[in-house]
Amino acid sequence: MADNELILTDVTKRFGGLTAVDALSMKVSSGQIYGVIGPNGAGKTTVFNCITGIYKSEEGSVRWRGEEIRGMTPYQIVARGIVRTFQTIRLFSQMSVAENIMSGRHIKSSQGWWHGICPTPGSRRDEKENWMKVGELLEFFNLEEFAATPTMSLPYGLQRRVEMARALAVDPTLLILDEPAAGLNDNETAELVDTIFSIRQKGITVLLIEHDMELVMKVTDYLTVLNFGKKIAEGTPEEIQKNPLVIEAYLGSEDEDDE
Amino acid sequence: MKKLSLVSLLVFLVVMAILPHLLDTRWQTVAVTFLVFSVVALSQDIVLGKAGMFNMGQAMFFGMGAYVTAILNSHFGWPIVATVPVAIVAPVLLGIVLAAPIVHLRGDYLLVVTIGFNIVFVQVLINNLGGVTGGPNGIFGIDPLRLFGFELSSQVAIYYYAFAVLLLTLAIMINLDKSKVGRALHYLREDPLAAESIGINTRLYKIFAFGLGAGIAGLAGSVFATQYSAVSPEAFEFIQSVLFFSIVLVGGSSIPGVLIGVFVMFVLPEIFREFSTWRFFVFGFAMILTMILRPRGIWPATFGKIPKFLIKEPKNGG
Amino acid sequence: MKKMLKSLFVVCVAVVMTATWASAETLKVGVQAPITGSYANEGQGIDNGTRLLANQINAAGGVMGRQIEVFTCDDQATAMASAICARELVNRGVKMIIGSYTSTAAEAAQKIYYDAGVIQTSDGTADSLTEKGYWTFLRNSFPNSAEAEYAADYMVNVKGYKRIVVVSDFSSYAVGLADATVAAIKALGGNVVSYDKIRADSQNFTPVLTNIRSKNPDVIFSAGYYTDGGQLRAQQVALGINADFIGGDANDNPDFIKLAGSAAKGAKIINVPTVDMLPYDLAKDFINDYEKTYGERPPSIWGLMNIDGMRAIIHAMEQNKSFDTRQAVEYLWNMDEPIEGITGPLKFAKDGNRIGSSYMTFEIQADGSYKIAHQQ
Amino acid sequence: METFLQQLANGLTIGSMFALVALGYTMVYGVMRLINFAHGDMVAASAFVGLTVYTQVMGQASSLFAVIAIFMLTAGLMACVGVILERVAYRPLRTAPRLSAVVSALGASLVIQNGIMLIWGPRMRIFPELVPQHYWHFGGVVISLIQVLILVISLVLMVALYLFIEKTRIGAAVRASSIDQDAARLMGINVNNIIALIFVIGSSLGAIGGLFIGLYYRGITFNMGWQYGLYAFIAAILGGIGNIPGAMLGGMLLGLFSAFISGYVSSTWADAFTFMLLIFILIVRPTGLLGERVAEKV
Repeated sequence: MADNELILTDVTKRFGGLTAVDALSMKVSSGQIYGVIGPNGAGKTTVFNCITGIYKSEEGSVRWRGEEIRGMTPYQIVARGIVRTFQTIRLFSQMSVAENIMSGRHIKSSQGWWHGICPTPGSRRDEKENWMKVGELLEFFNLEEFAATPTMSLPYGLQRRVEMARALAVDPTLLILDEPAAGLNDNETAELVDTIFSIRQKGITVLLIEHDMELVMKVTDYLTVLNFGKKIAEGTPEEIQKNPLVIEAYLGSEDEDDE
Repeated sequence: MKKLSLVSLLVFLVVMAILPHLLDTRWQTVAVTFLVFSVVALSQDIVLGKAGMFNMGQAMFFGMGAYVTAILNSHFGWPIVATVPVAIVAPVLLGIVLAAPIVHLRGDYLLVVTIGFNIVFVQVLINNLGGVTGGPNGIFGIDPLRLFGFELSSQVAIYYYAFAVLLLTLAIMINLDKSKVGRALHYLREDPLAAESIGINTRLYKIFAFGLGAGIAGLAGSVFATQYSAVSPEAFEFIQSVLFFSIVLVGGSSIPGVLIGVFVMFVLPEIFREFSTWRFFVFGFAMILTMILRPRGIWPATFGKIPKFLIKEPKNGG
Repeated sequence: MKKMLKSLFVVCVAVVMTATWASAETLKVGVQAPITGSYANEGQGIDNGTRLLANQINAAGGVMGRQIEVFTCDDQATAMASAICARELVNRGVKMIIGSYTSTAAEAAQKIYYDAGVIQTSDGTADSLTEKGYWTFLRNSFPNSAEAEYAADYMVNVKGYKRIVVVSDFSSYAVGLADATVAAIKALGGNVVSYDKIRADSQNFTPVLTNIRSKNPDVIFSAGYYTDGGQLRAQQVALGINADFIGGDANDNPDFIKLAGSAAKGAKIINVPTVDMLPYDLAKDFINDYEKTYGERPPSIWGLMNIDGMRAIIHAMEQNKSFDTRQAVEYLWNMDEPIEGITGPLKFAKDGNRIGSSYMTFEIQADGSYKIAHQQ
Repeated sequence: METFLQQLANGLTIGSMFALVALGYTMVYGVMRLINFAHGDMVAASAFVGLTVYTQVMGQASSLFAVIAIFMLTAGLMACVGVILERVAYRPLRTAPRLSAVVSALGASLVIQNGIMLIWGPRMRIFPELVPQHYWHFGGVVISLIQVLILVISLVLMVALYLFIEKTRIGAAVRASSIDQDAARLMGINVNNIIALIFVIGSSLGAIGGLFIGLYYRGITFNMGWQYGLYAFIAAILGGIGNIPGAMLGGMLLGLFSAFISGYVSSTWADAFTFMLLIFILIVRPTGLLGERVAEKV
């Protein structure tokens, strides 16, 4: 089996005249918890969109397990074991928590389109197995009592958990989290740290964007720092904390950021 | 609530099963029309209600099924039974071919394009393309359904034929809700980007919804042609598509909602004949009023069709 | 309100009738006509006329002692509604069907009446109506081919037009008339420079007429309905096409003149005589009675032709002393002497066509009145 | 050549009617993101209202003054109807799901169309010849007075509208509301008033289009609104929906397209070709000829 490595080489994405990501290279190794940080507008989410196929970068390459995935559609990339969450939570808001998580089982289900018209014993079994899996995830994320609740009526913190559960339902190899702590209170953030660690325990590589520095320093093994679409530093959290370029970038933007 | 739905479904089925014996022939005809239009409206519900695509051309697939049966029977002498599979498959293929290049369009644009398809379709019928559609008069004298040597030409026999088709459609609808593809349609309606990002090939499922809706509508069309032993273009004008579109949304894109919608739109005017010239005027107001008071329809579709074992009581008793 | 009371009454009667159908022996007559829609006034004319004749016969003791009972079904001039009507009326047990007004609706119902052995008499002019070999069908008007032959003769021999254009919509009536006219013109050695089809109600005919203009026609023959014919004439004049305009019988409507406006003057229309031109006493009496009962004159001669069809069938039944439909039709086929009719003598060929024709050409005057330009 | 020029004149006449009607669609869509399905029926209704104004109010006087008065009265009346329509059928649904507003628009369309039928009857009504039948011959090309009037009045109205939208403060407010309603509200623009204004302008332009249809073709039917509405809507999409010069361009192009298709290819397939053109445009360039690309924010 090929190494579960994600390698970005000189990825560039432009919007009109604006270069949102400029020749970015980075390497996420198997089993890491990898962080991408940077001030607002640094192009972090754009990088994630380029990896997950929502955007196609104009230049460079995105290789996953040695395979070029640049230009693939999002669902093809999910089929290769990469799944993401969104900074602005994108749940299926009218549907229940259990159904939301079940959406992650979509690619794992063995049902064909014809089973939607005529069920077979095999498809019924498959359906049952996938719901069992959803049950496990509900338990893992402590969401059992909300199984039948429409997600739009849940508080923000719970919605974040549902979105992570949905992503994990895919049984991913690489999980991409876009600001998982945004909008969470301290307790919830602490829970999130535990969750991220236990996800890694399952052998899943985690790539995340986060603003909460405390969280980033606590959980990540390795970091890339972006500013204006360019990589300005990379290294372990300890190294990054001492990097003058990073400090300057953050100090320069801190005032505007927190008001 | 769930129990209520189940009970009302059962009552509905029992009433529908004995209904033709309580009616005279005129009302039997109305009842068959109700069944056939219900099937078309439910097929529209798959595309519009479940998958959330603004399709305003469902009458085209309905008409295609009807014309396939009529043409194969009257021009090529096929028995009606043999035309049925073609009346399903041909609209499916047409649905797939037409949907493939357009499903990515934004809601309103999709709506206009499907209206366009419907209008082109009717023009093809009127212009008598290939000399088989019979022009504006359509095709008359379609044979009755013959099955196992019996001629099912009475309205009661056609009623049960149409009823069987409705039951089949309901079975498909209910089964869809409990399958991967049915859920995929719901996901892509709720948020196509999120659906795509969780591994769903939204384009494929959009085309699937079009194909399935077209096939069911085609089957309904075949029944329709058999019932009237005639087809003509004005029955498939895009104004019919507009009605099906409205029925689904006013009804709330749930099965009972759609059936209520069909009843109000097609059966009530038969009961109040004097009212028939006022019919669309009143319906127009009813549509506006329903949308203002109940934007999600009279009987909105409910979600949460999840297995019982997943539903746990809240820990705090609340 | 009156209409509502009337229909309420009809419903009551229908309920009572179905409750006691076994005891009341009546002669059931069905009217299949467009009671609503574009041809509503024509359809209502057929219905009114049938009911008037039925009341007159009933007042005189009925048909061989049986009262006539009339059932009306609205076919909306469409094929599909027509098929439903046919089923419904057959189920009511009618012996004969009066109508429908349009060829399309009559044709869509033909097979159902044939299968049930119910006589159908219609003013539909499409030739196809009598080409299927259904013995149950009796045409009470004259077929398109008769009109086409008259029109071709008028254009080629009487007027000597050298370059003829024929325009038609897609309805079976218009296509039938146009096809037959083109064939008849060619048979007479005439020259059809263009045969165009237009979409009914599409209003904008200038693109087609512009093309026609480039062919320098002497005459434009419009086989379609007055709504399109009037606009064709107006747009023809607006485009400066110096050709005569001749409309088929469906252009014989006051709205043709209104639509064509100042261009109406000089346009010609081919048709059978109008209601006011019928010279027969029978016609004058019936039209007077009609006016007394309904407060208006019959909308057109077509309704009266349908009444003639009904009179012929009842006459045949009385002569046979039997209500058998097959015998009645055979009697009509084999009559030596024609029956006196409202719209002229009634005689039928074995294919169900009415024998004879009485077409003429009218020219529209500046004040909108008709002047007979040519008579057969 | 003669035929070509004549078809050009035909196309421009009908194209300017499409353009006038298309403006109503495009402005409403621009600000409300709603297809106002009732607009076509409003156009049909204006033809009937105009006819009634002529026979009842003007006492069938046919002078130049009478014609102008009919246009003013009808446009004014239809502007009121448009504002009422928006109040009743659209404003309560501004925050509802998009489909609800679409259904409400369809409902309004049915109400207006069948309202016309109930008031004026299902049969065709016929306009008198209010404009003198005067023709000019240029070689073989014939152009009538009414064609010239339609073309000139339409162009003047469209240029006036364009200047109003581009050069005045109120026009700027309309443009701002169409870009972002919330932001416009924050800037102190009363969006409700802007929407009412749009319905006033759209409905009165549509009313003028409807009167042109009545004067030019003279036969009017209660259900003609869908036909003209649909064509006008295609014109709006062709030019880029929400874009005012686009609607004008789209209307003219569509008029020319349908005239040339009817003239040179087949009049019976003209509708089919028009819709194929629409489908082609939407697949190749969904934002229309003058529209701009809109990227979705993720």
